[in-house]
Amino acid sequence: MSDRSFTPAFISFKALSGWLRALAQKATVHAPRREGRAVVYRELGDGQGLESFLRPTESAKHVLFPRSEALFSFQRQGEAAGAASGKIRLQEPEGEGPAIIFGALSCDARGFLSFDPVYDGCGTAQAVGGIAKDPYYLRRRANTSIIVRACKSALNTCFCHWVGGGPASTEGADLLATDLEGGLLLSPCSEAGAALLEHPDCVPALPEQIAAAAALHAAAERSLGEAPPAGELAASRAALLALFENSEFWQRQSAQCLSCGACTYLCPTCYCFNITDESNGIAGARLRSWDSCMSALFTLEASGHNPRAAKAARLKNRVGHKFSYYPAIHEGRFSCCGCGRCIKSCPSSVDIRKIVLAAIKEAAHV
Amino acid sequence: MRIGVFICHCGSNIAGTVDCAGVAAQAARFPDVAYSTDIMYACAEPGQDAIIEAIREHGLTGVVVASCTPRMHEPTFRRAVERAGLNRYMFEMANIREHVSWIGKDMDANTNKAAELVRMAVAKLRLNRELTPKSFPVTKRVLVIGGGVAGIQAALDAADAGLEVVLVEKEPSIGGKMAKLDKTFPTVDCSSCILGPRMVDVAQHPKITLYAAAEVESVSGYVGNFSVRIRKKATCVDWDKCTGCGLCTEKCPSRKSYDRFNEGVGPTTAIIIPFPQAIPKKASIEREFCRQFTRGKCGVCAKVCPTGAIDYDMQDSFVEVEVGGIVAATGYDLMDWTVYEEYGGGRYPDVITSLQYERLLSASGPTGGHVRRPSDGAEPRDVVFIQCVGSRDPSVGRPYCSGFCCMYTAKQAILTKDHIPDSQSYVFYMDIRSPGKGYDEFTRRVQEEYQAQYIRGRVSRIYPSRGKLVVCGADTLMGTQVEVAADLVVLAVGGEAAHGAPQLAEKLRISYDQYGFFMEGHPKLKPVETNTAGVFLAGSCQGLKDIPSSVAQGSAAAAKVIGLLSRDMLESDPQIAQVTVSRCIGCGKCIEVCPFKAIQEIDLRGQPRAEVIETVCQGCGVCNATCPQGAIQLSHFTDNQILAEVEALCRF
Amino acid sequence: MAIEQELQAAVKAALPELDCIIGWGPGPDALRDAPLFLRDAADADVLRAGFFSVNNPALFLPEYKGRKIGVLVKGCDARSVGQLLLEGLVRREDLFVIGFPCSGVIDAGKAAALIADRCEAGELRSVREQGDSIVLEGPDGAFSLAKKDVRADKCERCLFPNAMDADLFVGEKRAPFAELDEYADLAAFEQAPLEERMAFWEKEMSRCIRCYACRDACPLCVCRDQCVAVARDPHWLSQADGIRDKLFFQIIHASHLAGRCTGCGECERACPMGIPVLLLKRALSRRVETLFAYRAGIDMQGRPPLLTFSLEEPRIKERDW
Amino acid sequence: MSKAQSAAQSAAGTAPGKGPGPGARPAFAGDLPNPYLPMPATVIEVINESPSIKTFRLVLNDERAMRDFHFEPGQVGQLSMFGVGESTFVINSPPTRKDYLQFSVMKAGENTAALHGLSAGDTVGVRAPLGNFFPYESMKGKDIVFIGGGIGMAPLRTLLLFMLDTRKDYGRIRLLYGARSPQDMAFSAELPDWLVRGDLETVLTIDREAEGWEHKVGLIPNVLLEMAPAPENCVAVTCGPPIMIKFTLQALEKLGFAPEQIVTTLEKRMKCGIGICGRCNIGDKYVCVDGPVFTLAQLKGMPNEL
Amino acid sequence: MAVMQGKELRIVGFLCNWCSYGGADTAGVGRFAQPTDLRIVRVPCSGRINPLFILKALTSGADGVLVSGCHPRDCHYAEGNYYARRRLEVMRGLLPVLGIDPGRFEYTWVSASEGQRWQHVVEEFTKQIHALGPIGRFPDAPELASLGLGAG
Repeated sequence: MSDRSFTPAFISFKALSGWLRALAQKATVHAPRREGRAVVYRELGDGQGLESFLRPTESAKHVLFPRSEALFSFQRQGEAAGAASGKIRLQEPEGEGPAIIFGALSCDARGFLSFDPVYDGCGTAQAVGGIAKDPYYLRRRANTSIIVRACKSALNTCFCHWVGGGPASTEGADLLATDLEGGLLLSPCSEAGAALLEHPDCVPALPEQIAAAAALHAAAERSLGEAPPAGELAASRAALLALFENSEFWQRQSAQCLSCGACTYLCPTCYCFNITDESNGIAGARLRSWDSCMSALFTLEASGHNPRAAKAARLKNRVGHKFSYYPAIHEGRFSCCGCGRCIKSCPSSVDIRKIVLAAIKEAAHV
Repeated sequence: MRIGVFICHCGSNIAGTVDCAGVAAQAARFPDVAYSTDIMYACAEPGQDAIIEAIREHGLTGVVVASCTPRMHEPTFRRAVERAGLNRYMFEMANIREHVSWIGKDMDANTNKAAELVRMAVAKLRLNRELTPKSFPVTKRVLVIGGGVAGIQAALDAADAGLEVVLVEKEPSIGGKMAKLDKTFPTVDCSSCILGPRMVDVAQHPKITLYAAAEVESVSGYVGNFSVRIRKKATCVDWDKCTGCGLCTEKCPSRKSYDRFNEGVGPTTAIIIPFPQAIPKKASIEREFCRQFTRGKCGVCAKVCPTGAIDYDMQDSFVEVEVGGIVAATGYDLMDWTVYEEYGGGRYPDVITSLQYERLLSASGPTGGHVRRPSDGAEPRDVVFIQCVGSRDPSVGRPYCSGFCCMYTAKQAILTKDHIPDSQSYVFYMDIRSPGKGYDEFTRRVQEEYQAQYIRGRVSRIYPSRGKLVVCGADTLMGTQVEVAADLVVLAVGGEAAHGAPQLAEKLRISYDQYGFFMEGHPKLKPVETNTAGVFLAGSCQGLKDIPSSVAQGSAAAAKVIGLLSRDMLESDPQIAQVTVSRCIGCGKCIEVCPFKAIQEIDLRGQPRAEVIETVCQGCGVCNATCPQGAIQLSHFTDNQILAEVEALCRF
Repeated sequence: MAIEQELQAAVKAALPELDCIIGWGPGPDALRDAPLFLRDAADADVLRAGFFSVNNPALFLPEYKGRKIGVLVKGCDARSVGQLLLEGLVRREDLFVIGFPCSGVIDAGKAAALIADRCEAGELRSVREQGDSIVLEGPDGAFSLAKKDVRADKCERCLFPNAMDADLFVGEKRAPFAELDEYADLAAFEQAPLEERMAFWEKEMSRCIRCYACRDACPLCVCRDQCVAVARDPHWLSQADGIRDKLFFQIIHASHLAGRCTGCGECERACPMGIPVLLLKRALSRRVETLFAYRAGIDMQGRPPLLTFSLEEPRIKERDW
Repeated sequence: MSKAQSAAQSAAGTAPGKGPGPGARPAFAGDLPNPYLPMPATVIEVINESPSIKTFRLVLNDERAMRDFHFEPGQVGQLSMFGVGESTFVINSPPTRKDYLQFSVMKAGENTAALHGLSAGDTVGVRAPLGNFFPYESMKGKDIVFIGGGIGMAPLRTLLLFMLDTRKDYGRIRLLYGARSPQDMAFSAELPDWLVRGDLETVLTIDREAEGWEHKVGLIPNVLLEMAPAPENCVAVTCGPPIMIKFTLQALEKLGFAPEQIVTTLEKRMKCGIGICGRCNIGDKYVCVDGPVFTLAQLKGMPNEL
Repeated sequence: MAVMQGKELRIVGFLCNWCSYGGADTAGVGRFAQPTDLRIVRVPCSGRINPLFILKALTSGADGVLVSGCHPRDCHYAEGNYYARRRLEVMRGLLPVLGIDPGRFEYTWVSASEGQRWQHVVEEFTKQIHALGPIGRFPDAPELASLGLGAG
């Protein structure tokens, strides 16, 4: 982290696509695009259509943590190549080049902060074999710059301010873009972010532009409803443990849950994955693909035993992980960035805010 | 897994159009293949020994043989790998003969195709699991369907071997077509004299239960344990009381009934004993002719019956029998010859069928053995026989040869001369087919000794003229037109599958060909077996044949059943459905679609689950295709195995 | 709304006999109600039933097999209940079915598109029904939309707006909307060249995140935890992020619903990525209707057509080789 | 941020949600070892233990890797069938015997079925060692009671052989091993030796009477109560199917064993084996890194989700 | 496996063991020459064929799929082909909406004795598929396609 303060720049909407295309010369640029009813991140095309603020339906996590990737491929070799006794060659995939996420929401950028300690091996600190780091994630993480676009206003599913974020939070961001009249104010938050501004169309921002942005940030902040006091929310850690065996509570909370994976797959902080092999018998790959703790198969053991067979147990684990277990081993930080996608896109309107608050209340009650 | 691949040359049958060594070389690089070679004749003893040796030498755990169709030699090779210590289901075949080398000449394409078929077989074999058959007890009883000469032979042979036999005959008496014949060729001995005693044996055999006037209603179960429901048709006569005295048939006032036994040559009564030697010799009422039924009153037979056996209210009844094997011997019927307009289409009374002529010749027939033509009862002098009526004639959908007409026509020409010494027989024929023992000599005798005139040619028209029937035809040998003024015309009407044969086949779950004849397991190697285990064929139901062949097949079928039921336990085919209980959701869809009721619902800790009854499952896999989550899988044809074959072809 | 109050009263009356009643209550944003599991009479006060009661409560019934529960149903929900009953997946005696006349439900996506220039759906403060319109309270004041402009497509096609086989029907039954060719959209879609149709699915499925909300929202997807989607035996699909596998799951889903799908559209509504997955199922429903004159959830006498057969199939025209 | 730093920060009571700040991200060095990459190994021997259990002895293909391979008793490894998948098994040969790595595999799912198809000479992949291990240092000088059920004997075998190889460090060592039937008993080739050697007291039991069985008949917890090991200066090490564990723990507590004196190893569905993929957690503990070995005292402090 | 360039297209057949596989054998025994494109997967009964196999083949690179079973009434298992007829007929309705020409899939009934009919069916169907040409593909995941594990 550098203590150096950065100079904000301004880019007009007219010049925006040119700047992004210039960035795309050196890195793969991912930017939101409306497709059908959804807003998805796509690789930058002509850079058009990015003048207006778009709230992506999905998070940007797939840029660093693809929905599926080959951990390695394998190939049997030699005369009787097919035979199980044949020699086998393993090959790791080549890493991609640098990437830029343009138009991430501040919550998306903060989402990666939940990934970082896990994929950096902090979870394995006690393991005797040494700390195991995930090179796939870490390579992309080091290679990716994130341009956050500040939210103009909050939706009623938003709760970033409960968990330490805000519409214009710069945590995890390299550059903060704020929509102004005629263009974007680009405030660098890191060296890497500042470097992105080395383009003739990124002109130094005027003081009034900086002030306007600050005012917009404040307005957006105000559009968020009242958050529960931080101390109260921190009680979730103990509350969720206390309610662990309260099956009636969890059954009530999970009644409407469909056990689908929309919440986990749209979540910027959910990092769980599955590992499966695909092969034609001679060559194949070991794939790492997104998995969801809401799926019954997630914990199903080969013996048939399943510690989380009921959807109530799975919902309990998801909420528990985010608001109790993760904070317990990661400095009290929730594994939730408050983006509200899990609420907004839940086909059955499950609201994690309500569950956490209900748990705190129920535990206090007991 | 360590797979061995053997590419068979089959002499030049495969090697002629497939590069077998090339296929073997390709196969060496297929997944899990540890050994691959080509081989001259895989099925021959040296071939099998080579496979066994390779299994031992290379520690193979699975084998693929690419050769002929698995329908031929799969059992052979399974036994071979078993001899080498492998489970017999750790084996797959690729059919590179019938499906490759024999249907195309392009060496490159064939070689490529053969390699792909091997690749598929390897892909499937990699997912094969060892399977072990289950044993189950058998019911040592056999059902014979049809009481003609083939069925009688089968029943007697099986009963003599100590098996209980249930014989079902749809007519009120056994005897079948042979009972209707006067004499038999080529010995010209009396048909009923040789058949009659066998019929009596059936009646008296302690091991045989005879149900005449009965039909098979339904069949369930499987080899070794069939359940058969038999419909006993209401004869309106209580056969337990009937003594067969015949008083009722004498007194019956309805004398215009159609005489089925006599092929309608003369009328009969409504209550009948079909013929004097009938077994069982019991009366039965033909309701469509009986006045009690057609007019609602009569009751004569009931009045005269000394034992009070008549019961007009009798209903069809049912019996259930359990049997271990089934012999179908349902014979044949004559085709409906009236489609032939050129022969008068049935309008001329003196154009009759050969079977009707048998009845006219028979001493026990309606004319007492005197040949009298139907129109006026006169004794005919010039008799014309026309061959191949409804045989070898694609225009009426009967392209096949009935096989026995040439011989019985010759016999009938001889008998005509015997009955009417001054008569003259003319035989219009296409070819004379007489390949049996003593048969060709017989057809020469009729021409040389009995002066029957054989005219090679088709009859184009028959028309009546002054009390005679003028038969116009061509003599293709002479190249002339021929006209014969005949007193009687006898048509050698061909046979066809017995009416109702397809329906019975469906009950027995056996196949039948496009004409309705039942399909044998293999045309050469399994002539009396069917593709349904435990069901065998005898006589003309499998294809038209003469008496000696029918008898031989009856004995053969009996031998097969005796062999089958000589074992106390049978092994069930383990290629059956299996439920992964942990994945079953108990929705019951598999239970609903199973054609064999082989799946039952069980309770697993309060939850419904499906369970396969191993001995009932026949392995069709309909359940597997129905189960949405694939919790029920057909062993040896699992989803993953079929997907592996598809993917080997399409993706890899 | 009068019906809502009547229903609240009905629910209160029925509740003592029942484990719970499934209906609708307030959702996290204004355009949608959330499923509500009523256990106490007090819960009934927040009960809703109307234009925003989109979720199909039939979905939850198999979970409760063996317990007596009540369920509020729209016409389409009732068809799902009917099909579940027909297949023996729920038992009639376990159910207390409360029907009411449905005048269609909102398609939140349509509404979101219509109001896009004012605000996002998540910024709406409140929404209420007013006759044939809905009145929305946005950040910059109130405005209204015509129901017909934001009604779900399935409602326009719906021929059965009144719940069938209800134990209690509250309100007046209503006639379906103007009849239209139920499959006109499908026919139009099939006018496009084959390559375009393929390209359509390629594009749509590229958004799929494999969350299986489509499956888990389907009231007739009864395999639930045992779905083949992630199974290895049978191994129909890889977990790779490819169009082929993603689309194939939709094919599997459609095939498992052939002759069973009632067209409730929950699969498509549940999809967070807005993929029109109902179309595939409707293609098969149309086929089943043509071949067997069968409509799932309506034909309560017959058997699901793919679980039975007839010797002669008069409507099947086999190819003559 | 280093672990020490973060711990310090945690101790300082950082407010929930306050993170590392703008632009911060973990470092990435290009030569990071890849923890997902298995080491190719060759099967040197396959032992049929029971109809459903086979034991495999493996040697890593890379001679140096094999020579440098270091692990502790109780640690697990992931065995790969390339194209099928990976599953976790304990290394049940002790670190004191390094000619090969031994794994015993019970056929249960796709991967174990594939493993059962292996013959000597075939290639597999190994990711090991993973997880924690038996706290044998703290057991030194104490009496040890091993209680194993079925395939649960595998992890105990490691520690048992390790202790026998370093016998002087421990007091009295007893083994109670039970299985459903004689056929289900794994390591049958070694049992005669275990039964006769003077430095180990072995009791075998099966659930139900079987012909030719000369040892105990009865459920493990009952036989354990009969054996009645004294809890003083003693550690009980147990592993087996959940139902057996449940009653064995009850029996041990009845005998006076404190939770700290009872050690067990857990089984969970695992994928990554390095604490990332997220499925083997019990509360905030990940069985793959914090386990699989836990004392009963530790388990009592965790949510009840076994 | 790759098809022979320019010569063949990929045609997958699913044949029941008792009738149609035997019919294909009969055609072979009779030396009834046929195009070489077809590869036959043997299944016990047409009722075993999950219609999804057909779609799996068509989305995995098969240019055509042919199913053949026993004639109605002749099923070795009595009813399997009746179920098959319904399921295959329904599933065919999905092809047009997916953008797959419905002519790429046919089903028929061929008995074990109908070698000539089998030859005719294979000739006709192969001709039909060649007229349609190679099938369009739905793309595979790059992580599979790059390894040759993609469709086609």
